[in-house]
Amino acid sequence: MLHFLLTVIRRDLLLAARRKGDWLTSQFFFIMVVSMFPLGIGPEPEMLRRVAPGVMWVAALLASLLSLSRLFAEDYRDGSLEQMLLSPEPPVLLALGKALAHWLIYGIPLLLIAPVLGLQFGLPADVIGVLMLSLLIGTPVLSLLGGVGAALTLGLRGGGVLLTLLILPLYVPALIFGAGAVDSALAGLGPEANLSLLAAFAVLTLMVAPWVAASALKISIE
Amino acid sequence: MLHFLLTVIRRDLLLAARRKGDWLTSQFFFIMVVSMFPLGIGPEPEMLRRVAPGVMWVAALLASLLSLSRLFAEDYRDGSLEQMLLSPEPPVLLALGKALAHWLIYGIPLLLIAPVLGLQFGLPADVIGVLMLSLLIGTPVLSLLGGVGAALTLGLRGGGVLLTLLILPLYVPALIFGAGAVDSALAGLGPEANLSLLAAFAVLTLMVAPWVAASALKISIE
Amino acid sequence: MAFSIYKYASPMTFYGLAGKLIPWFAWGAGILTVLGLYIAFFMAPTDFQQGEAYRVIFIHVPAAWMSMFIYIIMAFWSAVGLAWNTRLSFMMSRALAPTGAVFAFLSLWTGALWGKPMWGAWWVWDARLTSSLILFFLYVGIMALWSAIDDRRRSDRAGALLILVGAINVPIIYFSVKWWNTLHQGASVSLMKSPSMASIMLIGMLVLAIAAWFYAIATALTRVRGIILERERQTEWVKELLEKI
Amino acid sequence: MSDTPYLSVHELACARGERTLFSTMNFQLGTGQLLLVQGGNGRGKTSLLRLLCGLAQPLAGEVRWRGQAIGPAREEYHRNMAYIGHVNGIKDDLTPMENLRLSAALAGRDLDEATATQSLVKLGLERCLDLPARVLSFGQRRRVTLAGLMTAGALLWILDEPLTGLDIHGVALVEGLLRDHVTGGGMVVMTTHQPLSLDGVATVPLQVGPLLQPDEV
Amino acid sequence: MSDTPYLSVHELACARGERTLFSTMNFQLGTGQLLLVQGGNGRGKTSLLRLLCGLAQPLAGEVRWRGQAIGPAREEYHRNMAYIGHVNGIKDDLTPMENLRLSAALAGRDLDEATATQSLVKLGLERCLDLPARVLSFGQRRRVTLAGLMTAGALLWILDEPLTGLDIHGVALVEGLLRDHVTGGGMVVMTTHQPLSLDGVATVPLQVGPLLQPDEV
Ligand code: HEM
Ligand SMILES: Nc1ncnc2c1ncn2[C@@H]1O[C@H](COP(=O)(O)OP(=O)(O)OP(=O)(O)O)[C@@H](O)[C@H]1O
Ligand SMILES: Nc1ncnc2c1ncn2[C@@H]1O[C@H](COP(=O)(O)OP(=O)(O)OP(=O)(O)O)[C@@H](O)[C@H]1O
Ligand SMILES: [Mg+2]
Ligand SMILES: [Mg+2]
Repeated sequence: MLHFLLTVIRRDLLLAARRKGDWLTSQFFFIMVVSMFPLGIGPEPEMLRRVAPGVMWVAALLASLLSLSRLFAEDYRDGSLEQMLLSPEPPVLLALGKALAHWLIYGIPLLLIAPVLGLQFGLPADVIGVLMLSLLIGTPVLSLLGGVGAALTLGLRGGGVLLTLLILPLYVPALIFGAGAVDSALAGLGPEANLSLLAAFAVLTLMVAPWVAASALKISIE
Repeated sequence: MLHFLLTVIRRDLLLAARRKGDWLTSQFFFIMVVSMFPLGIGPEPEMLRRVAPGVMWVAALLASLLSLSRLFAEDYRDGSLEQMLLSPEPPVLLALGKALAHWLIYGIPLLLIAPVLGLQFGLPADVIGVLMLSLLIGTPVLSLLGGVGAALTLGLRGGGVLLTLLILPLYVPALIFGAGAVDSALAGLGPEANLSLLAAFAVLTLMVAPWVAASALKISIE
Repeated sequence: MAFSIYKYASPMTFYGLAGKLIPWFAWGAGILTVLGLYIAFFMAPTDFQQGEAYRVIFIHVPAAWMSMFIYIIMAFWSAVGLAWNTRLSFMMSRALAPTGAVFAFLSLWTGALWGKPMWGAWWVWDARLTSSLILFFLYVGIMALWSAIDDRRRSDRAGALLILVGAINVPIIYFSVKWWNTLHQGASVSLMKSPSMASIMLIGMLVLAIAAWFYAIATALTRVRGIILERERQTEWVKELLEKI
Repeated sequence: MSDTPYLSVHELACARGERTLFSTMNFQLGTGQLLLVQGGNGRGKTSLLRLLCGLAQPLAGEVRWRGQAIGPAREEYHRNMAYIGHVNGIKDDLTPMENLRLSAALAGRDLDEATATQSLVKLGLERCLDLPARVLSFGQRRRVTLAGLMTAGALLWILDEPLTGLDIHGVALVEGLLRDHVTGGGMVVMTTHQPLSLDGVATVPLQVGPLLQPDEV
Repeated sequence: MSDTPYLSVHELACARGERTLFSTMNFQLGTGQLLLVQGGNGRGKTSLLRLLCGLAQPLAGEVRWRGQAIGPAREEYHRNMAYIGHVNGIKDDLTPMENLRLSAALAGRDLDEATATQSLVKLGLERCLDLPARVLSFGQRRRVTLAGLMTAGALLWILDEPLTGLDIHGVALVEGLLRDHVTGGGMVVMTTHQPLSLDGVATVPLQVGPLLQPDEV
């Protein structure tokens, strides 16, 4: 059981390591989306500080969406997903493992980049702490829910965008609580309420999403 | 010549029509990205009006990017790109046709949705006019430049994100002039300067991009 | 005569039953709508705060209710379908979705119309409005997913999964006014407390709500008949039926 | 015990789209037997094989492993089964060796380096050990998949046109593998459109779909 | 004029990665001839065929069409040539008929409905005319590609394992097509690992890569 889960994760990490460019570019996407806003919005510091939490969270969400559309797609196309579903281990572990690997590869680096970008937007240090904490709790949610969407849209025409359509609504609570936490920290209020709602949402997702994703995979592969 | 160009365009329109969902969902992506910002940023109308041009332009850019990563990818995978390159007509027409089809499919609808979203953000009517004009001139640029990126990253692992990395910097002028035009209209200044710069950029792109994309295609397919 | 639920769970019998029910619900919906609109526009008094604009409520509230109810019913049918693999339940949730989407859209649209005079803006990003928008997106997403999958089995089951996952949004809409401080009105109709509205207004709203129910049932039944015919066109009874026409 | 019915199929039916590909199919397969699924293009061979694997669900009927439906017996069944489909199921970015190691790890098997190398060499891939699968030729990629089959140590092989793209030596090699596996007490369900010479192997033919009509020949 | 050298190859060399697959290859092909490219898996047959098409550039040497390098003569050459690779080149979302019409339109040819239907029916796809190619079986998809070849009306066919996935009737059909094309004054360059019976066709064999070493047999 645990062995299988770890193997799935290790496998995806290995594959990501082989596609050297890929891994980094997803992070670059994040940086770019965030950096483009000041270009579109204009350079006033006060305004930038105010929009920073929202922009960073939306960018994180888009960056994760973008990479998610490939979560199962390649394995599906080259037949290795089929092979993994034929393993004696339960598919829910497969779905969980893929989502966790996605988080390790695409979520964690966001966490590390976020503070730098936060500084660029003039966020104070304690707010940056809250930002990181909110991303730490929130990004697994993105990977887990995204796994459901990726499994549902597997092999469909236009899967990537359909995925967005299906998953963005489900992401909204994470966005609201996550950006809300940073916002309230910025406004000098405590971020605890929002953070604990976010954490509750994360726990709920962790318990439900892998099962749904596994069923979706089985349905999609038929 | 013209016949070939039209056939390429018709072909892509037909394929888009077959993937019913795909076409619509790309537009929904645009709507959603735009709609998510207020969730992250907070609901104050004055603030939202100020960030609206930037947000809409960035969203248009992302929506086009997302669909661009599939511009040649599917044709490459199923071998039909090879077949098209083996047609007696010059590949530059192929590249041009694909980019134009992309614009017709994904660019034009954005134009039509933009006013509605502009209303949601409380933009006045004349500013919405400028927004549409800027998108009308700007979206072909996105499709043409995106074609270059899509051709360069064809078949590379992680192409979609690499594409972003290559293309976003090229998009920046369009973003600056486009959002700038709307911004100055919003501030009561004339948008003409920005719009004419945008138009010049569009003409330049139209003349150069298809050639580059065609060479990139030939290299990528080897 | 013993009533058997299993009998009516077969598409063939259900097709006939639905055919008999549709006229009743359709006429009911028509009559109640006329009645409700009469109450709304001629009997209900002008509101002392909001003037005439408040009359949007008669459409807004039933539409908002229905958009949520229909989603819950779809979720129910989806769960049944996934659990027992009953063909009819997937057809039911498919037949309901467009109506639900229409009501969701109507609630957004009327809300926006109302917002302009009340809040001075077509749209604000508060929790209820946003979650209602998400509900609409969910409807659209579900229908997009269905139409993107050709294989009927796969499309039914994938759609059902998505519906179930999205069901969490409904309580969020409902309780959003309680959980967050918002511009939007809190619940004024509740089973627990006595209503805080003028009773004629309440009656008008309820009549229109029932009309909306009837309309939803009638359209869903009509659609489900179409779906049954399409899906069972291989079977003998449909072939016979089509020959008769 | 050459006829213990390990794998049995009861009243199986399969439909794709509007078409019923086959119905009321019944057969049994015991150790030491090879089931050769036959039928022209589009008759439903692949569909049948996917039902047998448990990748697809039948319209009616049941596939059983040692008398138990493969749904409940999934774990037991998949531990004893290996499947090769029309697509290879290997990762383009990994070398043949890494591919073998990975599939072994996912199936919970141990695979020592020597065995893996040996089977790759046996399949004529000695020159490609360090190349990513992406650059291999069509036939070489098929050979990597077959090397995976060799190292899987499964009792039941389900093979969908394993000879696609193989040259004559490759075909001879696969014939050898099949012969060894079946005579050693294994079971095979396979399809192919190419002639096979499997002397001494207990071969059970199974025709899928309607027999060819004269105008189709 | 059965030996006008339409297609000729001069001192062609091809390298993939570190390996030189072949060098100083020379041959000529005239009308009414079939060039059968032979060699085991991974010897470079596909690589050669892609060079011949102009899809890849040679390391050294030149491919000529009527005496002119195919670079400058590209338009003329591609008008007279049709290529089938390992992948089918058909769109999954379109029906077989639409696929044919589309490739004709892209090549600037007219294709009337009747001819198209006829060639699809000839390839045994009469039941699949309205299905998207996605749901077709492996062999049926290959047949769609071959129907495209039939309607292309090209002088030179370059075929990379056209028999992949075809059943015996399919193979016989392709043999018939080849025979008709070549005896009718066409040219074919093709590879296959399966035995072909092409009596009465002027077949020129070409071995790619080193001959098999004894230990590889
Ligand atoms: C697009 C904007 C709007 C949306 C999406 C929306 C959504 C909803 C929803 C979902 C409900 C039903 C909730 C429930 O009964 O528990 C509802 C009820 C209601 N809405 Fe709106 N609304 C919008 C705008 C407005 C506006 C502008 C007003 C008036 C100022 C308004 C006043 C009401 C009232 C009075 C109710 C009934 C509450 C009750 O009695 O329970 N809404 N709305
Ligand atoms: N949605 C659908 N509607 C109608 N027919 C379908 C649909 N999906 C699949 N089919 C048909 O079902 C059959 C699937 O056959 P399958 O792939 O099992 O064939 P096969 O025997 O493996 O053929 P091959 O030898 O070519 O691999 C094909 O004839 C295909 O046309
Ligand atoms: N980057 C590379 N480095 C080393 N070798 C490579 C590289 N790319 C390709 N090759 C080798 O070049 C050969 C390509 O062969 P090609 O695809 O032309 O073979 P083929 O004769 O068509 O084989 P098949 O019968 O299997 O289709 C393979 O042996 C492959 O291993
Ligand atoms: Mg098959
Ligand atoms: Mg080859």
